[in-house]
Amino acid sequence: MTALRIKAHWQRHHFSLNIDTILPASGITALFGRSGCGKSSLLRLIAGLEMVRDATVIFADQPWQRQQNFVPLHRRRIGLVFQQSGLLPHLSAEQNLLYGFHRVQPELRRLMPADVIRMLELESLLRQPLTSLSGGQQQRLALGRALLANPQLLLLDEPFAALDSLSKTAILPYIRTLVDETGIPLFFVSHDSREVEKLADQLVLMDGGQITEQSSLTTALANPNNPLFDGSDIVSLFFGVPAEKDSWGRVPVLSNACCLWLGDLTEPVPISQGQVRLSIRAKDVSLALSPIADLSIQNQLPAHITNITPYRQQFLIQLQLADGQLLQAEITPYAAAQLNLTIGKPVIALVKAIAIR
Amino acid sequence: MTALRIKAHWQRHHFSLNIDTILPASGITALFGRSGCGKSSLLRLIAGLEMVRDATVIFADQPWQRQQNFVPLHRRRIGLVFQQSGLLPHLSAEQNLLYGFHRVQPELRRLMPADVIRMLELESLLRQPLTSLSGGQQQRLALGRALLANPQLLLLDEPFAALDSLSKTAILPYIRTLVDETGIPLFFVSHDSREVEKLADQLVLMDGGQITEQSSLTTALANPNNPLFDGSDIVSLFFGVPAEKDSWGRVPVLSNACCLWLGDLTEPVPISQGQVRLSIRAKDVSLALSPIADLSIQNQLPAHITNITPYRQQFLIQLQLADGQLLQAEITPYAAAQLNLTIGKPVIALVKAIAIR
Amino acid sequence: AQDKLTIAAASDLRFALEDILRDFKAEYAQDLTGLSVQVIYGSSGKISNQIRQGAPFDVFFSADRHFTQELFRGNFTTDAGTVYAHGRLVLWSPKHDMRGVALTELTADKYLKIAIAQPLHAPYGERARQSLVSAGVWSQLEHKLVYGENIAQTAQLAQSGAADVAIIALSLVKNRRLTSDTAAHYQLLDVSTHQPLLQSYALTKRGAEKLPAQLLVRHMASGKTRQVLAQYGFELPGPTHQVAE
Amino acid sequence: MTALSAADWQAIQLTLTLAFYTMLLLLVITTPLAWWLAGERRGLSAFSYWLRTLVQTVVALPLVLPPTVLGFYLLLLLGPQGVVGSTLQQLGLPHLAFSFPGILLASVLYSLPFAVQPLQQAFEQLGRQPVEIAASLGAGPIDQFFTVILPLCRGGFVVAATLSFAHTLGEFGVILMLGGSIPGQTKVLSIAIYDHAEAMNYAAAQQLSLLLLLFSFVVLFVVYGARRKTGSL
Amino acid sequence: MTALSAADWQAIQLTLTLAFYTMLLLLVITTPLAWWLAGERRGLSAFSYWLRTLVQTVVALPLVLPPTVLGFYLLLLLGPQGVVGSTLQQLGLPHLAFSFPGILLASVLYSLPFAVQPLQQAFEQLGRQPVEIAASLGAGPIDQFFTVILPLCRGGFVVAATLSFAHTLGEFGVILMLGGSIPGQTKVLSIAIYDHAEAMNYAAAQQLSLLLLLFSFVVLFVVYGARRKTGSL
Ligand SMILES: Nc1ncnc2c1ncn2[C@@H]1O[C@H](COP(=O)(O)OP(=O)(O)OP(=O)(O)O)[C@@H](O)[C@H]1O
Ligand SMILES: Nc1ncnc2c1ncn2[C@@H]1O[C@H](COP(=O)(O)OP(=O)(O)OP(=O)(O)O)[C@@H](O)[C@H]1O
Ligand SMILES: [Mg+2]
Ligand SMILES: [Mg+2]
Repeated sequence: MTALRIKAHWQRHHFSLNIDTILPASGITALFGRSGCGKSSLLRLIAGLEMVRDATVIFADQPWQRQQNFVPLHRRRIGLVFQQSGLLPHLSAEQNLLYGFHRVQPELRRLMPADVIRMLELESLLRQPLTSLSGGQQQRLALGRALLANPQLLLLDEPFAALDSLSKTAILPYIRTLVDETGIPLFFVSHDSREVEKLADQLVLMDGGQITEQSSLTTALANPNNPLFDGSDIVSLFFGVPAEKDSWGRVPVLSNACCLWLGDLTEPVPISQGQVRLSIRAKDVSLALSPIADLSIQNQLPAHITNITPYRQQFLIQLQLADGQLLQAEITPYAAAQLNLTIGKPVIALVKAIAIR
Repeated sequence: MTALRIKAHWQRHHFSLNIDTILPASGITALFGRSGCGKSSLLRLIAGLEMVRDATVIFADQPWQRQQNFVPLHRRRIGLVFQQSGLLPHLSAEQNLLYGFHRVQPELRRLMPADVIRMLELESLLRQPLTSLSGGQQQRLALGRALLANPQLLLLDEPFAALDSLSKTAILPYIRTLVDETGIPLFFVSHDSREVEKLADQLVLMDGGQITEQSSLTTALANPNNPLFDGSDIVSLFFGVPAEKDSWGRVPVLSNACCLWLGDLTEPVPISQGQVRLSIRAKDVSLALSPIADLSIQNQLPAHITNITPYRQQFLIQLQLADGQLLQAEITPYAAAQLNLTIGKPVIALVKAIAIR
Repeated sequence: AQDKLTIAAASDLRFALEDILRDFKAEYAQDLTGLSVQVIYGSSGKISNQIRQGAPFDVFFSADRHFTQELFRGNFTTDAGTVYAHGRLVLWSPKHDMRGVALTELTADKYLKIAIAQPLHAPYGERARQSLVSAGVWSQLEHKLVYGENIAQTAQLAQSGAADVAIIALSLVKNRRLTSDTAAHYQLLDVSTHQPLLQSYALTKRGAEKLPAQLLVRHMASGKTRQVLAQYGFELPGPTHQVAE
Repeated sequence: MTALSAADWQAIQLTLTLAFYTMLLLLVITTPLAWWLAGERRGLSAFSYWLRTLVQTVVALPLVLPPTVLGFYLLLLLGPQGVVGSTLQQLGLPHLAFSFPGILLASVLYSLPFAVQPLQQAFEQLGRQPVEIAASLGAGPIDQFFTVILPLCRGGFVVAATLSFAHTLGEFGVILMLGGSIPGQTKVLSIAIYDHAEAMNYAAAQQLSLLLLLFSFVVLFVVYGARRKTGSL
Repeated sequence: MTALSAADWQAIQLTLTLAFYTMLLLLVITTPLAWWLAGERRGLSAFSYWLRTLVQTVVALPLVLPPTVLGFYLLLLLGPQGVVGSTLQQLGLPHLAFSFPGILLASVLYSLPFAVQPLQQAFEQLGRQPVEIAASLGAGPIDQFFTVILPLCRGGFVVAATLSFAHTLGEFGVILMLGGSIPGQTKVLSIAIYDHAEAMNYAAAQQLSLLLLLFSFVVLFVVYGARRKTGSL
């Protein structure tokens, strides 16, 4: 697996960025952290936009920066989306879109304008003067431009912030497929934990100029105290292979010993080998002591409790399903007492088919 | 109630904005619509940033624009947050923050720097040079600056897009309280339906340069086909008055004939007269035919079905609670058939205490 | 034969030299086929500066012998200069008839501005100053004076009407282009009131080797030239005499 | 080094005064002019569009004429027989030839493009947003100008001021023609230096030139140094 | 209107050639210079910082000296006895006084600030982002210059080109001193006009001036008109 080696001690005014790490440069990596923690700074360092002294940046055995060695950005072949809209004001929308594409050797062109234009719905923008594009339109254009540069690495700084939810619903799966098919590693910054859950394979957490955690998304989500969940909901992932719809239109997603019924399969983001990844909010999981009839909740999964931890004045119940996958349920202390929950106790986890994303 | 009268036919290049309406200018109004539908254009029109010929803009009996009459922006007393970070690059962070404040007559100053700085966590930014602020820091500063201008109307264009979730959690209730206490009407643009659910009193939907719907948020949310839900979840609102915590830490929220138990009360946004507003995702509501014991779900509310509509391959069940409030449940066709749901049928609506926002 | 002759001349000679050269070319038409003659006018000071810096001038006509002497001292010319005429100063105005007007009368209020050439470096300006001093009116008139860079520009100051009177070279007043009705209304200044304006010319080191330059020297001494000079108001010295150095 | 004569000091003082007033007048005049020239082009009627282009072209023309020629025509215009001069005289005012106001006017005219063009360029690059921000925060036009436009276009103003000041310091031809080298009134430094040089009084010419250079050097060095320290953008 | 003499046409041609080459040379020279001067100030060592300020100041100095004085010193420098002139002669080359290359050099020097300052200002206002964007899309430095910097700073280039071209058209003092008014080599239009005026040949002077004005007007009008049409920013 290609890797991205970064080592830097960088004093930016009052702020210092201290990084010494090897990041996996494959799939999609989310950079997450509070405002001002250094996410954009890290991307600028990787891109070589800042001359940080004595820093080391090595991407897939290409020493981009090491000692006196410094490869300028235009030879690093990085696709960049800036946090603040970065269109070239003197070019038309179309010229902006193709600026990078024209500078790629033809044999390296894997992403073609027609596809990108279709997927990002850029068609109608191309003939408009640049000054007349709305915020979201600008962001889509900048994203398309970075993709068409056919880079060997994508660095996107809050690329979806100005997109409306319909666009996002369309674009995120496209980005996923694109990364899987082209193998271009992608780093993106986001403040939206749902984007991260949907898109990322790895999570890099930053705080105060340092990387505080880097792990696969599954591992990261298993930790309820992960800052990803500050101000948003705890989520567990369920990996499985979808099967045919039944006559009711329900889709069963099968893992070793479990079957999760889904309302439908429009949203889940496919990952490789036919698997899909489903996210289940801990708040959406209810517990019962035995299967319940006459209830609209269809997924009633046998599980046993592996851990009970207090979490934000509630209890977080960690469950192991029959196939070994982890599921988390958030429960009030009252309910936990009522059901008399203890570690090891077998329970039924109730998950609404529709609540699964 | 003060109102904002807008009438304009404005051709911007290929795009035309056609508005002829009276918007309620009180409380918080969300502008929602797909990218490029004209939200920013509408705000610019209201602000008087564009000289649109023959347009009419009247705010609370002040004719800002009518026939030859045109009040320039600086005399409209509008607090504006631009979609693209709009800091004045030659001023320090502190000077930016106070630029508007210094231009307000002392007797009109109701919002004071100290409060805004505390609530938006600006303290540490004030001494930094402007160029060294991160994207989110810039946005908080711009927001604070608009508030401190102590305007008679706030127009915010995607003001929370670059905020991290913790900041958002802190800032949204603050904005709510601020509007309630000062009575400054606020319009904001957002692509995040959760922000809208949390903050807005009214919703203005736009599409293709026109206002397609304007209504109270409750009314808007009752319509499952509301574009607000495109790509996100259907939500019902529950209004009630919170009472004291019980010994388990649960908070009961009481309306006429119902009681909804909450895990705790950190997140809900207070609205006037001690009431709170809770949002309940339709996906979080399960149905049963009779109360169920030994289940972690604590809110088991008697209701009857008022409507059943197919919705995105599922069924949306509209319920009326004992106090007359509307609750919606999203259910798979399979479950609907199993429970044999029909209009008028009494059911038990199950809502996890924790899933209520 | 050399086919190019470059002459640098002081501004006061402008009109006379045109006629002299026309005659010169006609006179030596056979000897000098295809000869092109360039004349560059300027102040004597600037031209002599340029000659010191290697300017490609063959002959230098100075408004004051002083400049040719200095150049000879610096070994830039073949001799200290041949005086071929004396310049004369006139009092002239495009608006007022100056005939019979004495310098002392310039104190009158109708003469608001009086233009002279810059006495610091222009020979005609210095002589004008001397005349005014000897007439005893210099200090009274000083506040009325405006200065031209050279004598030609001084004439322009008056001609534009901005200056009411000017003290300029007779040769300029006598040129064809000055409108006839005002041209005659000048008053000659007495030569005794100022040092003589010794018009002299000299060949530069490069000019000395050129046939046309040598022929021009011969032509300068001819009767025809003396006639032209006289016509333009220059006073002629006795038969060409070398100024002893 | 010989001491400078009283006349030389007078010339120095006069020149500085002239350059200073010229710069000041030019900044005052050209700021609104340049703002108008730099205005939004979009949605302009064909008439306004060409009117602007015309004005912009005319403003640049003083550059093209040789200074002595410009000076000569100004002399014709401002002298007692010129349109302007005679009108002034009818109003009981002095005509402008050979006077300080006259050479001031000439300097302003002559340096006009050096002030307009950098300002216009700065205003064009500024864009609308900063002004919109200021307006949204309650700043009126004057307030906007002093608190936003001026500081943000500082570079343009510095260039405009420097070019017009320095250009006036070095101005020669126009003033020679129109001014008549009257000591204390119109005999500026450049003419004094020229006179010394022509009179082969090289020591004095060199001394004055050096002084001028040194003075300008110090002024410019301070202006540029200070400008860069605070960072003009 | 009397026809212009062959000598006049020669002067016109010479002037245009001179102005054109001056402009071209200046754009080539001043672009990198202005870029360097406009560079990031942050994190610059004190030495680099003052070096830049020094260079910037020196570049502006030609403005300050009266052109005839500048011409005089250039004459001393470039003539056969000057440092430059004598060195050239020792190398078997002609010295530069009274020659076209000489006045070209002088014009370049004299108009240097008019080219540097608008460019520097444009580069400063440009900021880093456009270049960063271009680099991120694979554009190397040359590519960046032609596809991003040049078009985005078009206003600055137009001003620099216009000012230096026009300024050379009207240039007089320096060339008078250094050039010696040699027809076809150094007698430019401004000197020809001056000469005509001194010779009281006002009709010819006026005719040439008008021609110069008209020509400049047309050129500037087209440049400004075209610039505004496409909208430089
Ligand atoms: N140009 C700069 N010069 C000096 N310091 C800077 C500069 N840019 C950013 N900083 C400092 O670096 C810190 C991190 O900034 P950065 O832009 O990397 O944050 P971020 O994580 O991207 O935040 P956000 O989510 O708000 O975009 C900031 O707190 C700021 O003080
Ligand atoms: N300056 C302009 N000149 C001409 N047309 C413009 C201009 N700005 C915007 N438009 C047009 O108006 C339409 C609406 O733009 P607007 O910025 O109002 O959209 P928006 O709803 O704010 O979108 P977003 O959510 O992406 O910010 C765009 O499709 C664009 O074509
Ligand atoms: Mg950032
Ligand atoms: Mg917008």
